[in-house]
Formats: sequence, C-alpha cells, structure tokens
Amino acid sequence: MPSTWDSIRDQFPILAQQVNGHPLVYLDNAATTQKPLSVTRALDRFYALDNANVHRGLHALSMRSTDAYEGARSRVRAFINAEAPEEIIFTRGTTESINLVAASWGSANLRKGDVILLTEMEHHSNLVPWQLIAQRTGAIVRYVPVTGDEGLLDLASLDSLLTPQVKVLAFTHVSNTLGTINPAAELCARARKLGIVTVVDAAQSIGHMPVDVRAIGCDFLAFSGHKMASVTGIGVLYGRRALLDAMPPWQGGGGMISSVDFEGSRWKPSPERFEAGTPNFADAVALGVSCDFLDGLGRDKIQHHDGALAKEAYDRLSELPGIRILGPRGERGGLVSFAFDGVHAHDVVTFADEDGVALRGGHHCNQPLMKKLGLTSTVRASFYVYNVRSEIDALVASMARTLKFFA
Amino acid sequence: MPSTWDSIRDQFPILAQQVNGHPLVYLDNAATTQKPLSVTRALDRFYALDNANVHRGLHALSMRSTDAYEGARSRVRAFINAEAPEEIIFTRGTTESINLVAASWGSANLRKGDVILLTEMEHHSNLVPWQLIAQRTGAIVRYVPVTGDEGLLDLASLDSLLTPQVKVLAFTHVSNTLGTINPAAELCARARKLGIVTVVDAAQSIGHMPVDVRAIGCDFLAFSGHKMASVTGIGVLYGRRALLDAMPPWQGGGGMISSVDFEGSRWKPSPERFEAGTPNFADAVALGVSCDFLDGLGRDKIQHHDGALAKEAYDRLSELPGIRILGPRGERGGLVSFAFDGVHAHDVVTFADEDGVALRGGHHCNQPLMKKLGLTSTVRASFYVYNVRSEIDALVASMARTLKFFA
Amino acid sequence: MSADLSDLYQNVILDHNRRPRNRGKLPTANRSAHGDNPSCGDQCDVFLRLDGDRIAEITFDGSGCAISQASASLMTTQLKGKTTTEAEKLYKEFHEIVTSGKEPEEISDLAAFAGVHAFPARIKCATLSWHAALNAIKGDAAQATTESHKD
Amino acid sequence: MSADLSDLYQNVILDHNRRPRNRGKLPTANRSAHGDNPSCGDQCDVFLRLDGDRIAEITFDGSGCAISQASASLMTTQLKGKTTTEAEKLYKEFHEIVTSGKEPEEISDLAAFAGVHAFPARIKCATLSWHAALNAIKGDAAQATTESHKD
Ligand SMILES: Cc1ncc(COP(=O)(O)O)c(C=O)c1O
Ligand SMILES: Cc1ncc(COP(=O)(O)O)c(C=O)c1O
Repeated sequence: MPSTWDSIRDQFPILAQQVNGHPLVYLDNAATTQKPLSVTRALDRFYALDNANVHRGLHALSMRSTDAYEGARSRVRAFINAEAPEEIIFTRGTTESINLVAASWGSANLRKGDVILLTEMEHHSNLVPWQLIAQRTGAIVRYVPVTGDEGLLDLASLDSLLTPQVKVLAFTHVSNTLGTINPAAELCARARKLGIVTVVDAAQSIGHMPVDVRAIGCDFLAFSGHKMASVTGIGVLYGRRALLDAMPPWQGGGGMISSVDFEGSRWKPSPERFEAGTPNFADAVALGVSCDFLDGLGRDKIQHHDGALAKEAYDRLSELPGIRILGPRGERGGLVSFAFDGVHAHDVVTFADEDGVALRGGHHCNQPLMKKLGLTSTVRASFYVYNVRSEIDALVASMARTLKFFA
Repeated sequence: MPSTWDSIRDQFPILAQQVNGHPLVYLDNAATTQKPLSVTRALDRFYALDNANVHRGLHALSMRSTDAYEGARSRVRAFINAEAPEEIIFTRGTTESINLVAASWGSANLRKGDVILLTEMEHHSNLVPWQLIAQRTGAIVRYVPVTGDEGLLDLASLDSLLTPQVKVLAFTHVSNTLGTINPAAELCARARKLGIVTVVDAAQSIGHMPVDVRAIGCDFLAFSGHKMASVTGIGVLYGRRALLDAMPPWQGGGGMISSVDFEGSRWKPSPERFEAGTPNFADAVALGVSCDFLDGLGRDKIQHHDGALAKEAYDRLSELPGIRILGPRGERGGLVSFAFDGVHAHDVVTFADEDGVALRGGHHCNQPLMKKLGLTSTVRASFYVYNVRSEIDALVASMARTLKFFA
Repeated sequence: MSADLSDLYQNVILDHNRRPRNRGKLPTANRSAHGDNPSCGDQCDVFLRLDGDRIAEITFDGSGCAISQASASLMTTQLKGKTTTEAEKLYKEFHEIVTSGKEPEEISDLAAFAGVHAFPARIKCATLSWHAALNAIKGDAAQATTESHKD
Repeated sequence: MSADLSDLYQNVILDHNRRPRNRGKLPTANRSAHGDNPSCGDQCDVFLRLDGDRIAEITFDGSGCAISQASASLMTTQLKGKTTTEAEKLYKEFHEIVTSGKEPEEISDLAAFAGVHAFPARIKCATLSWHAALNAIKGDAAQATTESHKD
C-alpha cells in the first residue's frame, strides 16, 4: 500500500471505529500518532520471514536481519540528511536520546560552573536529563525566556544569556504545548559561532515538517518513531560523528565493545558504542518504512496540512467564551492548546471523549512553563495527516456543549 | 490460536521456509527466539484498535492503552511471582536492565574499595556495566572462577571471595555459552546472609524454565522479551520494592517526575521513576501475551524439552572427530557449544547455513571466558520449543560434511 | 449525555464544584498537608484545627478538575466535627464507593461519587484531598501523592 | 556445494588456510601492527621489515576463519618485495575484488577472493590483515579494527 493523500484514512484502520457511539476523532497526535498499514505490515512481515539477531550472525536470517536493520539506519540518515549512517544511533525514543547526550557528552564535557542553556518551553524530557547531569557535574541550568501566551522565545535576551560559560544549548524545534516553531537554524548558527554545542529536540517536528540536520546546523538531534507514524519503542539520536567518536559509552554490554577483559574493555566507534545489547531491530525496520510513508506524502505537504488545520482550529476556538489559547497567532505547528475559565481541562477531555473526540488535558510535561503562565493544565488538540476539516467541527461542537454544561 | 505442543510449528510461520534449498533448521535461539502468531497478532491488533499514549490520558484509546500496558505489568509480575506490579520495570532488554541497576543502585551504594562480585561466565552485558560503575565509584570487580571446560562455578572459592567488602553479587542464571544452570537460590541465600545485594541475569533462563524471584530470593532480576518468544525492544528489570524506592532515577524525562521546576525536580516512586519518556507499551503488551504462550506450554515441560534436545545433541556431537564440547555433561540448559580442531567456527556456521541450519559462531559476548578456556570462538546450537529431534540429524550431518571438506 | 457521564457529574458534584465549601487557608489551623497528583497536575492543601481527637475546623485549597474540587469541598463538610477515628472510617467508606461503585447503606452525600468507579483514571482525583487530610491528621510531613498508592 | 560457497572456499584459499605462508613472529621486524575484528573475534598481527621504501620481509600471526587466515597468508606472499606505494595499490585492487566480485584484469592469486563479495559479513575477514599491514607501513600505532571502516 503506497502512501498517498487519496483515501489516506484507509491506511489507518484504527480510525474506523466508534467511541461512545460516535466516530472516533483522534486529535491526540502530539502524544502519539497512529501507524499506517504499510508500517504494521512491514513489522509483521519481518517477524514472519527474517527475524534473527543482528550482527555477528553468519546464517541467512541473521544476515537478512542485519541488512534490514542497517538499511533502516541508512534510510534514517537520508531522511534527516545526515552525512553518514554512523551518525544515526537507535534508541527507544526522544527521551532516551537526550539522556544519552546529557549523560555521555555531559559527563565528558561539563565542569563546575559551566552553563547548560535550555528554554522555558522545554518538555520534561529535555529538561530533567540536564538537571541530572548538572547535579553530577556542578554545571548550572539557565533558561531562555518565553514571551507569555504568544509563546515565542525571547531572542533579544540571547545576547546576554550566551555567556562564555555556556557549553551547550538544548531546545525544542516545535513546542508540544505552544505549537511554536523555533528558528532552529538561527539558534544553532549563533551557538556555533561561540563554540556552543547544540541539541535539538525534534520530537514534535520530525513527523510534521522537513527536518534537515545540515540545514539546521545542529550537533545533536533527537526524535521518537511513535510520533512520526511509526511504532513505539524506537527513536533516534543523531550526532555529528566527530563529537560521537569522542564521547564515552553510556550503557555497557554486548555489541558495543571492541574487546573485553576481566580488567577492562575497549569500545567500538559510533553507532555501536552507543547501542549496547540487542537493539530493537524489528521496530527500527518499521521506522525506515515510516520514513518512506512520510516522504511519499511529502513533508512540506504534511506541514501545510497540519498547520492549516491548527490555524483553522485556532480561529474557530477563539470564538468560544472564556477561552485562552496559547502559542503564536501566526505560523504554528499542527496543534492548539487552550484553557477555559472555570472549567478544568480534565473535565473538558472527559466530555470530549463522550463525543468520540480524543484530546489531551494536563501539563503536557511542561510544568515549569505552565507555572510561568499561571496555569496548571490546558486542553490540547493536535493534528496529523489523516485529520480532516470536519473533525474541527466535532471538536468545536464538543467544546461548546461542555461549556454549556458547566456554565 | 492457543499455545499447544500439538502442531506447535504452525504457530511459527517463519520456520516454514527454505534456506539455500533446504528446510530452515533454526538453532540460534539463544541469540533470539522466534515469535508465535498469538504474539505478533496481538501486537498487530493493538496497533489496529487501541494504540494511544499511556498514562495522563483520559480518552477511550488512552485508557485502553494504559490498561493494556499496566495489565502486561501485572502479567509479568505473576509470571515471575514478584510481590507487586511496582517491582516490574519495563526496559529494552536485559542489557538495559542491568545498566539501570548498575548505574542507579551502584551510584548510590558503591564506594571506593567496595567489591562487585561477578563470575567468569558473565555475558558482556552483565560485565561491562559493572566495569563502568566501578570506574566511576572506585569499586573493584572480582570474579567467581569457572572450573574449565566442564563450566561449573567454583563454589568452593566462594567462602574466600565473599569478603565484607562485597556489596553486590551479579551472576547469570544460565550461561549462554556453557549451558550451565547455576544454583541461583543457593547463591542468593549465601549472599543475603552477608547483606550482599544479588542481581540475576535471567536472559537465558526466563523463556526456558520456571523462574520465580521469591523462590530464587534475589534482589534484582533482568531479562529480555526477544529471548522468550516475544518481540524485540522490550525487557524487564525486577527489583525488590524497598530497594527500588531508595534508588535515584537513572534517566530523566516525562512520566517519571512528581513535579518539575526550573530549579529541580522530584520523582515518582517505582516503576514510573525508572520509566522516563514514552515507554514501549505496544511491545510490553506483546510480552504479556508471550507469558501466556509459555505458561500454556508449561515452563517445566519447556525445560524438559529443550534440555533433552541439548543432551541428545551433546551425545551425538561427541562422536565427531576433533570436537571439544563446553559445559556440563549432566543437566544443562537448551544449548550446546563446541569447537573443532583446525576448523574455525565461522567456517562451520557458513557451511551449516548452506544446509539450512542456522547456528551462531563467535565469542558469544563471553570474551573473557573464551580467553580463559584458550578459545577465540565456538559454534553454538541452541534449542527452543519448536525444535524437533530430526533437526539434530540435520545438525550432525552438516557438521560431518564440513569436517570432511576441511580435512 | 451517557448514563456513565451523568453518573460521574452528579448534581451534588457540580454544585460543590461551582460553590466550593470551606475553601481557603485556615488561620487557626494546627495541622496541614499538601497533596498532588503528578500525572495530571492536580494539587490540594488541607488545613485543619485538631481539638484533642476532634476535627474542629477544616478547609482546603488547590486546583484540579470538578471531581477533585467537589470531592475536597464535600470532604470538608463531612469531616468537620468528626473524630480522627471516624475520619478514617469515612475514608474507607468513600474509597469503597469510588472504587466499587457500590452506594453505602446509610444515605450519604458521599454516594454522589459512586459514578467515579466507571472512570478509573479519575479515582485519584476523588481521593487526593482525602489522602492529604489523613496525612494532616497523622501529622505526616511527607506529602501525599496519589502515585505511591494505586488509588 | 552451492556455486557461491565453492566460490568462497576456492582451492587457493583452502590451500593457504591449510598451509599458511609466512606465519609467525618476525625477529628482524622494524614495524608491526595488530588488527582485530571485534564482532567475530578474529585477530591478526602483521610484522614487517621495511628496507627504505620496500617491504623486505613480512609475516603474520593470529587466529580466525579460513578466509581471514588465507587472506593474511596470501597477502604476505603478495607484499613481500613491493614498495609501500605498490602495497597500497594492491590493497585497493584487493578491496575492489572482495567488495565487487570483479576479477582483476591481470592474472592474480588475489582473484581467489572474488567469491567473498557474495558474503558481505565475510568481507571484514578478508581485509583484516591488509588493514593491519597498511597500519604497520604507516607506522600507525593505533590498532586496526574492522569496525571503524565499513569493509
Ligand atoms: C546471558 C545473557 N545475558 C545478557 C544478554 C543480553 O541480552 P540483550 O541483548 O537482549 O540485552 C544475553 C543475550 O545476548 C545473554 O545470553
Ligand atoms: C517536545 C517533546 N520532547 C520530548 C518528548 C518525549 O518523547 P518520548 O516520550 O517519545 O521520549 C515529547 C513527547 O512526549 C515532546 O513532545
């Protein structure tokens, strides 16, 4: 089944179900996306034909598995335009990727008094790992401010924040709460001029827009398969090769060693150095198929599609009484998050579920940002390739009903 | 499709293929096992019906996903007879599980001069993580010796090795190279008397015999799904709750925090504390189904089946000229590994593949043991529930043909 | 609205949510405790004045969904004047109601929360303030969190 | 035996595997390097005596599969007496043979390794000793490992 915009919903059988007597309207894509048949079938086919442990194997199945796994690595390399497959490390997802950089690069490069610069809109997954390594090394975490509800980075503050103590700048490409698309290339260029290492959290951009690590000019980039039409349990850390080869291993185990003695061990270079143990090769193969699926649709077209839905949702939701919508009015990623005066997000989400509309309510792993904005939670509607305009009608109608109930 | 010994091979479609013109004889089960239809179908069904991100979700799909994920945790709890589901942490596999214990428990509990006691038969995955934390903390790694080719632990040496400096004893339940089944309960009892924490690497036992953490009496136990008729990318760390709740987090990110501020964070208790980011919930659900599959067959029956095949292979291979077989003559796990005089393991494996026989050749991530035994590699045949006696004929015939060719 | 949902949002609950009773700090409090529900961000402070073994006054403050706010409000009306032993007994009843959906034998406003059992994810919302109150009674400085117990 | 397999284990290779040439340490060596193939455990030491720009003597030692042993043995016979520039040129030819399977235009024993290309996992076995030899020539103390380059 080729990926095509025609009859795209047929490629996602999960969407053809009723929830509480209504057709499912799945608007929780920023949490996880659904998987097309081409991806789940590839996974099933892999287990039915080729499955064997990768590397070190000389029998037919093992060679096929290895080729499929390394083929997926090359596919991902092309997908993000990295220079070499050795720059692609398979992980469980964004969170593990960022923990890997923070722990490995951080332990080798951060000293007491060094500054880790994040932004106020970081997801806990691009925040807590840095707090942990800061604790271990004595480094300090600072934050680029966000300009209130409009949700933009305060770039004017960067000049004073980019002190010589800053060793690493880590920021999200697209905010999972605000929908802000950050100027990644500009941020990386400014950091690079000062010799600051850059880490981009691409969890919310990778499946929704073109992502080119060389155009962005970042040193590291992290993302999850499950948010880009792929399966759970697989993700990627991209790293520039020179940096990776200078980093100590993080996890130890089979496959990442060059030699082991009772007294100590030597490591293989990247990517093996960072892939201890049996990797999740089957899901990696599925990730490669997801790259095909997204490129088949065209990532520029996806960005246009998701962004247009978000914009329309923004405009129509604005008309509801007592609503406060976060994030930029202009260009935004494919999501809208908002809060109502006097009705809590969880009650809204529970009512929406009654109407078959799947939303997320809560702090979206953005507690510090929420506190800054004086909120404890918002409702979030997030869109993907299979969503259609009529689903915005369902969303708005459900919100109106809930407001009426609690009025 | 219920799991049953009748027509068991029908439950594994991958086995019904030809390799190089011969029926596939898959004897590489210690590297990874194949997956029954009940497991791959459950995975497919999950993606087709219930997939949504777990926790924090209040819509129907998210609640179903969460129930399925936490249901899998409870299923695993029962499978290994842990006391509470909170003692089951989902990881990528054995390697990640052991890295988690070594890094988290180790960083909080190991001091300069403390001793980490391993055995000479440990897989790199239960060796390198301990070398890494030893480096970081100044602890020392010592090894319980193995008694040569017979491959038993030298229990007599334990008395002198179990000094007051020993803080942790980590050992494999079943050796992936020797086939030795270690007396896990006895080792744990001796360690516990001295207040030594125990870590059991159950990678090679979990799918092949009954494993009961309370009967064994261990503090931690690690295993991989892909070696127990489940999918890749999912594994488990069992830990006693009192120990887990006293351990610092290892990875940081979404889902594991109780609250996050720009200044620092507080953690949830186990298991969430150790499951940062979106967990591999779909594969966890599949793991639960694999538990059903194995219990349907009966784990005592599996142990008997695999052990009998290994014993028969041992006896028949013994008759080949110039062969050296490792591991105990008596009771053993479901694998045999051996070396030939003058013919390298990789050539043997390549020739076997010609005959459709899938074997593994190499150091099996046991380099230090290999060096001790004066070997660089062995050939390993490992059995599972779907293997049959006629496959031993194919194995022995292939070995004989190879020996003749290189004679 | 489905039966389940109207069971969840009963009039008693909506009323307590709209007009919370005993909300705010308690200047005369001699005990207090904070509770949070990390997964959804709900927070609840409970303040009380223990007079010997008796809860003389009790208030709450915090933020959360209608279920958690109504539960906290209703709880304060139920606990005021009770002994600490009675409070613990009431909590057991309440817990039984929200987890099993079985209404208690005596007529009680607590019965309004029976609908919660059909929404397992919301049980934590309903019990958060109760955990904080029991901790305050015990003088337990450790903060209540709905994560360390499975309800 | 399949065509592929008999192509892999050609008589030249079997012969060098059974009776390796120039095996052992070289007491007069002024250069040496160690190579390993971490994935499969193959090891190879190459010893050589450079006389100006010319490889006057060369031996190898190590363990591994028939392909790696035969390749090392054959390599020593090919490199002996060659200049370092010629050695590099020969390696390029050899690399082309084992990765593409194309036999060279001139007749050469190296052609025996053309069958390797059908077994990509074995290419590293065939090239291990060559990497060690080139490192020894360069005086490169860093040890050759087949993991840092993809052949
Ligand atoms: C004894 C033993 N321990 C640990 C491992 C590592 O397991 P995994 O690669 O699934 O992490 C293996 C398997 O390779 C093994 O056999
Ligand atoms: C911006 C952002 N970063 C990181 C993450 C973490 O991704 P994962 O949970 O897949 O590791 C997410 C998703 O939850 C996200 O939205």
